[in-house]
Amino acid sequence: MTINIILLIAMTIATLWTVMGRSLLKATLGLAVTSVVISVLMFRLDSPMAAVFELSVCAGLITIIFVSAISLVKPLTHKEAIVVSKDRMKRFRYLPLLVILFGVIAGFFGIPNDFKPIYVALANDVRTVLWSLRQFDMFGQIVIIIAGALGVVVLFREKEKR
Amino acid sequence: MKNETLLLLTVSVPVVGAFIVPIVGRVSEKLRNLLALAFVSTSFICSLCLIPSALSGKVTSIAIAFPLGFNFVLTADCLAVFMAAVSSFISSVIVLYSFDYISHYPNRDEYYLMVVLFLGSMMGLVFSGNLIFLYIFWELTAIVSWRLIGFFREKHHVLMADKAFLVTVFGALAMLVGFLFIYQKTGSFDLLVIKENFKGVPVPDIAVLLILVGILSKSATLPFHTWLPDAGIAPSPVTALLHAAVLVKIGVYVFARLFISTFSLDAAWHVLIPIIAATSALVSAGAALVETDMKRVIAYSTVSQIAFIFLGFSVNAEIGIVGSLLYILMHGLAKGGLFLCAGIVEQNTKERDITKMGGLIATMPLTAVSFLACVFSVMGVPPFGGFFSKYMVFSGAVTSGQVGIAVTFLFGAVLTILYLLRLFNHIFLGESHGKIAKEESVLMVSSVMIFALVSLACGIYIKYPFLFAQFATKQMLGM
Amino acid sequence: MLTNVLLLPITVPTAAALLILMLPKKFRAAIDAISLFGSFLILLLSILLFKRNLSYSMPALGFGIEFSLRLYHFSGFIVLAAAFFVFLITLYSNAFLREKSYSKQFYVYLLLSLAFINGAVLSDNLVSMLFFWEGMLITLFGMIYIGGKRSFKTATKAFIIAGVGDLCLMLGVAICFYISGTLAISKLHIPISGIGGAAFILLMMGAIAKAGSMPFHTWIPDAAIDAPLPFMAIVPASFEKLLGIYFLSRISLDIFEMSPDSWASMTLMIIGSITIVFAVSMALIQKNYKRLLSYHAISQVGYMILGIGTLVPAGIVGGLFHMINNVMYKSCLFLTGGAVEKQAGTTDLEKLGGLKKYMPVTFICYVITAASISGVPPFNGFFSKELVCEGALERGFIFYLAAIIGAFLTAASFLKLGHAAFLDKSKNGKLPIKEAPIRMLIPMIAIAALCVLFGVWNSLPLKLFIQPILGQERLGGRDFSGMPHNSLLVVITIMVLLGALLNHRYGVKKHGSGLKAAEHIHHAPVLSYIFNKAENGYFDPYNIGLNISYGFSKVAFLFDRAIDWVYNVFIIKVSKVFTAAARSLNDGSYKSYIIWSLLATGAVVIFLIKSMIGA
Amino acid sequence: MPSLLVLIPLFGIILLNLPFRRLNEKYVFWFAVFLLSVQILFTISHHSLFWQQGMGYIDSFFKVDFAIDSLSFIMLLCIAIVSMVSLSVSRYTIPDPRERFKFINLLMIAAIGMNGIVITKDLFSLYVFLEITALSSVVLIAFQKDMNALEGAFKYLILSSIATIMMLFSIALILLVSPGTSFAVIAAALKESPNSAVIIFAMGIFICGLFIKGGLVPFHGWLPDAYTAAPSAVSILLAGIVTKVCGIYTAIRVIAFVFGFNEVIKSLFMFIGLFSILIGALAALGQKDLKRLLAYSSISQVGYIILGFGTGTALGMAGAVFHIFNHAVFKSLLFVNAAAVEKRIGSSDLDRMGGLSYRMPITGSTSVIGVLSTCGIPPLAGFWSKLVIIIALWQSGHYMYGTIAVLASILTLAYLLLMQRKAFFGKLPKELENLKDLKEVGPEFTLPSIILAMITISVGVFFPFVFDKFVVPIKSIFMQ
Repeated sequence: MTINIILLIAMTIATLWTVMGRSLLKATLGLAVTSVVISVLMFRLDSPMAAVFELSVCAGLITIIFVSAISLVKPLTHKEAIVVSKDRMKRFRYLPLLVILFGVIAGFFGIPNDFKPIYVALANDVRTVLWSLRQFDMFGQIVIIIAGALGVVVLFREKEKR
Repeated sequence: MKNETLLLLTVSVPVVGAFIVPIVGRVSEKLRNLLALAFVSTSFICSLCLIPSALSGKVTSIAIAFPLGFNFVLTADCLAVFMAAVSSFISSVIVLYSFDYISHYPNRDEYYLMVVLFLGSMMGLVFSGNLIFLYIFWELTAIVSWRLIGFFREKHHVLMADKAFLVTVFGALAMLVGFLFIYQKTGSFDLLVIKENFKGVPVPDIAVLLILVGILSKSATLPFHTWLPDAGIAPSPVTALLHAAVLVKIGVYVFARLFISTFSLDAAWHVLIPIIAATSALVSAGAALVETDMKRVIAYSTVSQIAFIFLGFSVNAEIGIVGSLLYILMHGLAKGGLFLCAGIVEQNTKERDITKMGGLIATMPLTAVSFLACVFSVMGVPPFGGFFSKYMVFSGAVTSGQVGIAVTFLFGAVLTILYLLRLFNHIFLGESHGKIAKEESVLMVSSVMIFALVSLACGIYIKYPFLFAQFATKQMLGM
Repeated sequence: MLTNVLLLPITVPTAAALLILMLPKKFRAAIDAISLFGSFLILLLSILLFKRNLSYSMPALGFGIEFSLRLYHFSGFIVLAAAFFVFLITLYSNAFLREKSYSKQFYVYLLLSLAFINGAVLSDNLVSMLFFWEGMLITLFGMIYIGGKRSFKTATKAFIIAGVGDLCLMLGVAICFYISGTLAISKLHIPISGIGGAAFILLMMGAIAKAGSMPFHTWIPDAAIDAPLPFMAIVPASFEKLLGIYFLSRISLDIFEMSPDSWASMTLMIIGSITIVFAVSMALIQKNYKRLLSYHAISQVGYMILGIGTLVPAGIVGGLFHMINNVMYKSCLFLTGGAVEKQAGTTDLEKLGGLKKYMPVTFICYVITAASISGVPPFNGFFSKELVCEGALERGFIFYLAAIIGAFLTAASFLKLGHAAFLDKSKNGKLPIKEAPIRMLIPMIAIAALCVLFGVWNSLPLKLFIQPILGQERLGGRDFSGMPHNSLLVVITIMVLLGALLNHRYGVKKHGSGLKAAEHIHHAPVLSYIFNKAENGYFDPYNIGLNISYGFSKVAFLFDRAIDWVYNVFIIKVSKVFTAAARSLNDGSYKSYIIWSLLATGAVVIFLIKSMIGA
Repeated sequence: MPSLLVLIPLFGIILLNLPFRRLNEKYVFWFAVFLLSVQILFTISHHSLFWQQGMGYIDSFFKVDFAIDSLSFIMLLCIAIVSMVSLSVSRYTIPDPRERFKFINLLMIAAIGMNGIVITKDLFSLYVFLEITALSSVVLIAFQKDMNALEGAFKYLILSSIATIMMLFSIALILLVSPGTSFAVIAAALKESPNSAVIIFAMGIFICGLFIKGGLVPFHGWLPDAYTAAPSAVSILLAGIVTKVCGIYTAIRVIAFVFGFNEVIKSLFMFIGLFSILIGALAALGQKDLKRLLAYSSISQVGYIILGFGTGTALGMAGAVFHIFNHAVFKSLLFVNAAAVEKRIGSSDLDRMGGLSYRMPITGSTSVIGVLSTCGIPPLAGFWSKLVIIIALWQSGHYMYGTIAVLASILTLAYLLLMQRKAFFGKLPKELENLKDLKEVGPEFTLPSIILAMITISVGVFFPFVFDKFVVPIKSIFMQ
C-alpha cells in the first residue's frame, strides 16, 4: 500500500515540475514521466490493459507529437528563457504549498472507505468493454476526433492572402 | 345583441383593432384616424348598451377555464360598466382631439396603435374577474404608458418614460406578490371564489400592504407619485388620456374592486389609508402651487385629486364610495379637459412656463372658457359635476367619524382653489408677454368644449350618474 | 301646477340670462329691454308668491340629498326684496352701462345670480341650498372680472375668500348630515355641544363669509374700485346681505338649538361688534367715495350680526329690520356714487366738490340715505339701530358701547363725505356738470322714498315682513313697531349724533376742507400707526392666509423634491454600489475564475456531505 | 429512430469534407438548413412515427437505446431553432465562403453533441457528448483568431475542462457502486447504496461541474468573456442553447432521474438559483457593452430556471423547462439584435449608440419584444414561465424566495430598459447621423428576429394551448 503512496507522490512531483518547468521541452518530458508513473500504478492495481494503453499512448505517442511540434517552434533565446522562468516561478511559487496543504487535509480527514466497493474487479477486460459494452462511445470518439481536426484546421491554418 | 357578445366586443375590438391601425396607417392617414376613433367609440357604445342590463342587476359574465387557475373571466357588473363607459367616452374625445394635435409630430402610427391598445387593455382590466388577467392588462397599460411618454424620443423624455415604467412595474410586482398570498389562502385567482373564502375573515395584512403598494404606484399617490409630474413632458392628449383621466383611475378602480367588493379591510386600514391620502393631497397641492410648468401643475393636481378619490373609497362609508365613483367621472372629464386646453395653448404658443404667458383669453376665448369650466368642476363649484362628488367625499369622511381627516382635506380643497386660479390667471388673464396665438383647429377646441359641457351637464343632471353610482355601490357592498 | 310655480323664480331669470347670452353684443337696446322686462316679470312673480306657503320636491337622490323647495314667509320676503332691488338696479344700469362694452355680460351674470339667490333662499335641503349658494361664486368672479383690465386680481381675491367660506359651509353641512341623518333644513334641530358646535362654527363662517363681515370682508373695498358700480350696488350691498343674514338667522333660529346665554351667541355678538367698530373706523379715513361706502357696507353687517347674535326678540327683530333697511340705503348710496362717477367722471374726493348746485336730486337722495344710515331719527335706520341697541344693552353694556361708537363714526364719516363731495367748492376745473339721466334718478328717488316710508311708518315693514318670521311665541307677545320704547336710548343716540356734528364742525374749522374733517382722528398718535398698517393690507386675513398657504406649499414642494431625489439619485447610487460589488466577481483573469469555481465546489460538497450525513 | 438525429449530421459532415471543395461550400449551408428544419418538423409533431419504431440493426449495432420524452422534445426544438438562427446570422457575419464552410461544420458538430446529450440515457455517453459540445464551442469562440477571441476561448476551455474532469471523476466514483453507467442502473444502485460520503462527494462535484457548464453565479466567470469574445453568430448559439443544454438540462436530467431529489439538493439549487438571479442582474446593471450586458442577463435568467427546478415540485420543474424554451427564444432574439447593431455600428459599446430604431425599425421593435419578454411583462412568453415558477415556489411554501425572485425582475427591467434607452429608443446622436449605411441589416437578421418575436408573442398570447400541449406532459414525467 505504501508503494502506491510513494508512486502517487512521485506523480505529483512530476506534474509540479511540468507546470513550473522553464522550457516547453522540459514540460513535455515531465508529462511523459507522469504518464509512466500512472501506468506503473495501473499495473499495481492489476488492470494491465489500461496500463499498456496509458504507457503507449500518453507516454509514447503524445510526447513524440509534442516534441515534434516544439521543435518547429523557434526556441527562446537564453535571455528570454530566464525572464519566462522567473515569471513562471513567481506566478506558481505558491502551487507546491497548496498541493502539500491539500495533501495534508486529505490525509488528516482520511478518505472514508466505509463501504466495500462491489464491482471493482469485474471480470471483463478492456477489449470486451470497448467493443461490446461501450460501442456507442466509439461513435462519440470519432466525432471528437473530427472536431479536433477541424479545430486545428480552423485555428492554426494561416489565412492565405487571396 | 346578447350581453355576452357586447361584453366581448367592448374588450376585443380595441385590443385587436389596435394592431390593424398602423397597417392602415401605411395606406392613408385619414382612414387610420377614423378607424382608431371607430374602434374606441364602438367600445364606448357597447359599454353604453351594457348599462341597462347592469342596472337591472344582472351580471353578464364570460368564463373560459385555463390551466393553473389563470382562467379568462369577464364580469360586467355595475362598477365595471360604469368605469368602462367613463374611460371609453373620455378616450374617444381624446382620440378625436389628437387628430389635429399629433399630425404635427412623427411616428403617428405608433401613437394611434398605443392609444387604441391602451383603451383595449383598460376595458380588459375593468371587466376582468380573474386576478392574473387583471395583472396582465395592468402591465399592458404600463407598457403603453412607457411608449407614449417617450413619444418625442428626446433623451430626457425617454428617461422619464423609463422612470414611470420602472415605478409602475415595481408596484405591479409587489401587487402580484400580494395576489399570490391571496392565491395561497384561497387556491384560486377568481374574484368570486376569493369573495366566498374571505366572507367574514379579513385579508392578511401583508397581502393588503403589497396590493396597496401596487395601487399607490399606479395611481401616483405620495410615496410613488413623482413619476406623474415628470410624465408631463408627453404629448398633451397622452397626458390627458393616461395621466389624468384613465390610467391613474386604474389603481383606484382596483382598490374598489378588491378592497370593497371582494374582501373587507379591517378597521386599522380604514384609518391608515385616509392618512396616506391626506398627506399625498396636501404635498401635491403644495407642489402644484409652487410649480411653474403648466403641465406639471395639472399633473400635481391630478395626484391631489386622486387622493380625494382614495379618501372616499377608504373611509368605509357608503356615501363616500358613491362620492368617489362620481369623483372618478367628474375628475376624468374635467382633468382631461384641462390637459387638452394646455395642449392647445402649448401647441400655439410653444411655451410651457406659465410665468411667461398671459392675456390669452383675448385671442383664445373658447379655450379659456372651457378651461375655466373644467377648473370650476375640479374645484367643486356647483353648476358643474365636481361639486356633488366633492361634497359626498367630505360627507363620507365625516360620517365615518374621521372629522380630522375631513378638515385636512378641506385645507387641500382650499389649496386646490388657490393653484387652479393661479394657473388660470397666469395663462389666460393679465397682460400678454407678446405671445399672441389664436386657437387654430376647430376639432381641438370642440373636443375641449365637449368636456366642459359634459361636466356642466353632469352637474345639472346629477340624478343619472348618481343613481348609477349608488346602484354600483349597493351591488359592490353586496346589499 | 301650483307646486312647480315655485320653480319659476329660478327658471325665469336663468332663461332670461340664456336669452341675453344668445343675442350678439351689438343689439344693445334689445338686451336692455329683455333684462328690464325679465326683472320686472320676476318682481311681479315674487309679489304674487309673497304671502303663500308652498313646497315642491323632486324624488330624493339618496343620502338625504334631494332638490326640495319651500316657500314660507321668510324666504318669500327675501325673494321679493331681491327681485325689487334687481329691477331697480337693472333700470339704473340700463343708463349707467350705456357705453360700457361689458353690459351684456353684466346682465347675464346679474340674472344668473338672481336665479342662484332665489334658489338658495327657497331650497329646503341643505345640499340644494349649497348648490345655489356656491353657484354665486362664478357670477361673483365674472362680474368683478369684467370691471377692467386689472380687476381680475380682485376677482380672484373675492373668489378665493368666498370659496373658502363656501368650503367651510360644505363641511358644516356634511357634519350636520352626520349628526342628524337628514338634510332638510326645516327638520334639523342640532344641539351645539361637541361636534354640533363645530358644525355651527362652520355654518356660521359660511354665512358671515357670504354676508361679508369682518374676517372675510377685504375683497369688498378692492372690488369697489375695480368692479363695475352696479355690481357694488347689487351684490355686496343687497344680495350678500340678504342671503348671508337670511341663512345666519335660519342657523340661529331653526337649525341649532341655541339659548341666549350660550357661547355661540357670545361669539356672534363679538364678531358683530368688532366688525362694526373696525370697519367704520377704516371708512372714516377713506379718500374715495366708493371705498368709503364699501367699508360702511361691512360695518352695517356688524349691526345685523350683533342683533341676531343677541338671540333676544328685540335684537333679532332689530337685526332683520336693519338688514332690509341697510339694503335700501346702502344700494341707494352706491347709486348716488354711480351718478357722481358718471357725471363728474371720478369718485376721488380730492377732485370732487360743489356738486350740490349741479346735481340737486342726487344730493337730496344722498342726504336722506346718509341720514338714515347714520340713524337720524325720522328715518328707518334710526328705528332698526335702536332695536339692535336695545337688544345689545340687554345682553351686555360692551356691545351697546360698540354700537354707539359705530353710530358716532358712521355719522362723522357721512358728514365728511357729504361735505367733501357736495358742499365744498369744486376743485376740478370741469365745472358744467349736468344732473344724472332720469333713468338713474328714478331708482334713487324710489329707494329714498322707501327709506322715509319704512322709517316714519315702521310698523308696516315690521308687521308685514319681520315679525311674522319669529312668530308670536318667540316675540314674547311684544310689538316693536312705533316709537322705540326705551326713551333713554333715544336720548343717548341723539346726543351721539350731535357730538358727531360738533366733531365734524371742529374738524372742518381745524383742517380747512370737509375732506380733512376726520384728520385729527386719522393722525391721532396710536391710531395713525394702526390706520397706515391696515390701509396697506397688513391685517388683511386674505394676505395672511395666502402667505400661510404659500409657506406650506414651499415646504411641501421641498418634501416632494426630496422624494424625487430618492428616485433620481439615491436609488441609482445604491445600485451602483451593488453593481460594482457584483462585477468585481469576474475581473478578467481566469485564475480568479478557477479559484472561485474550486472554492464554490468545495463549499457545495462540504454542505452536501454535512447536511446529508447529518440528516 | 432518434439516433438518426445524431448519425445523419455526422455522415453529412464526413461526406462534405471529402476533397472536391467548391461544390461543398455552396451546398453546406442548405444541407445544414435542411437538417435543422427536419429536426424542427419532427420535434413539433412529436407523436409521429419517426420516434416510435427503432432503427433495427443500427440500434443493435450500438447496443444502446435512446430515451425520448417530452422534456427532450422541447430541448431538441430549442437546439434546432437556435442553430437555425445562428446559421442564418453567420451567413452575413462570415462573408468568406471557406470560413463559413468550416463554421457550419463546427456548428453541425456542436448540434450533434447537443442532440446527443438530449437523447442519451447513459451517463458516460452524456459525458462524451458534453466533451464534443465543449470542444466545438471552444473552437467556435476562437473562430476569429484575434487576441480577444483566443483569450475568451482559452478561459472557456480551462473552465469547461475543469468541469469535465469533475464529472469524469464523479462517474468513476459512482462506478464503484453501480455496475453500469446508464441512468436507470445508476439510480437503482444509488438507492441501495448506503449514504456514504464518497457517493455524496461524487454527486457534489458532478453538480458543480454542471454549474460551471451552466454558468451559475459562483462559477460564472468565464461566461461574459466567452460570449463577448465569440463572433456574434456563435454568441447566439452559446447564449441561446449551449449553456442551457450542457449545464441546465443535464442537471435536470441527472438530478431528477439519477441522483434523486432530496431536501438538501433542493435548497442548494434554490439558493444558487436566487444568488445567480441577483448577482447576474446587478452585474448586468452596470455594463457598458451590449453583449456583456446580455451575457449577464442570461446568467440571471438561468438563475430563474434553476430556482424553478429547485422547488422540486412537478409544476416547478415544468416551469423551469418552459423557461428554458422561452429563454432560448428571447435571448437569441436579443443577441440577433445585438449582432445587427454591432454589424452596423462596428462596436457594441452602448454609449456610442442611440435612437437606432429610426434607421433599424424592425430590430428596434423586435428588441422591445425581447426586452419585455425577458423582464416577464405579461402579454409575452417570459411572463408565463416566470409566473409558473413563482406559483410553484409559492405552493412549495418558499415565500421569501418567491418574493425576492419577483422583485428581482425589477432589476432585469432596469438594465434592459437602460439598454433599450441607450441603443434604440431616443434620438440619433450626431456621429451616427451621417453614418452612410446605417439601415436595416438584411433578411439574414430581420427574418430570424421577426420569427423569434412571433414565437414569443404567440407563446405568450396562446399560453393555455402551449401549456397543455408542451408543459403538462413534462409535469407528468416528473410526477413519478
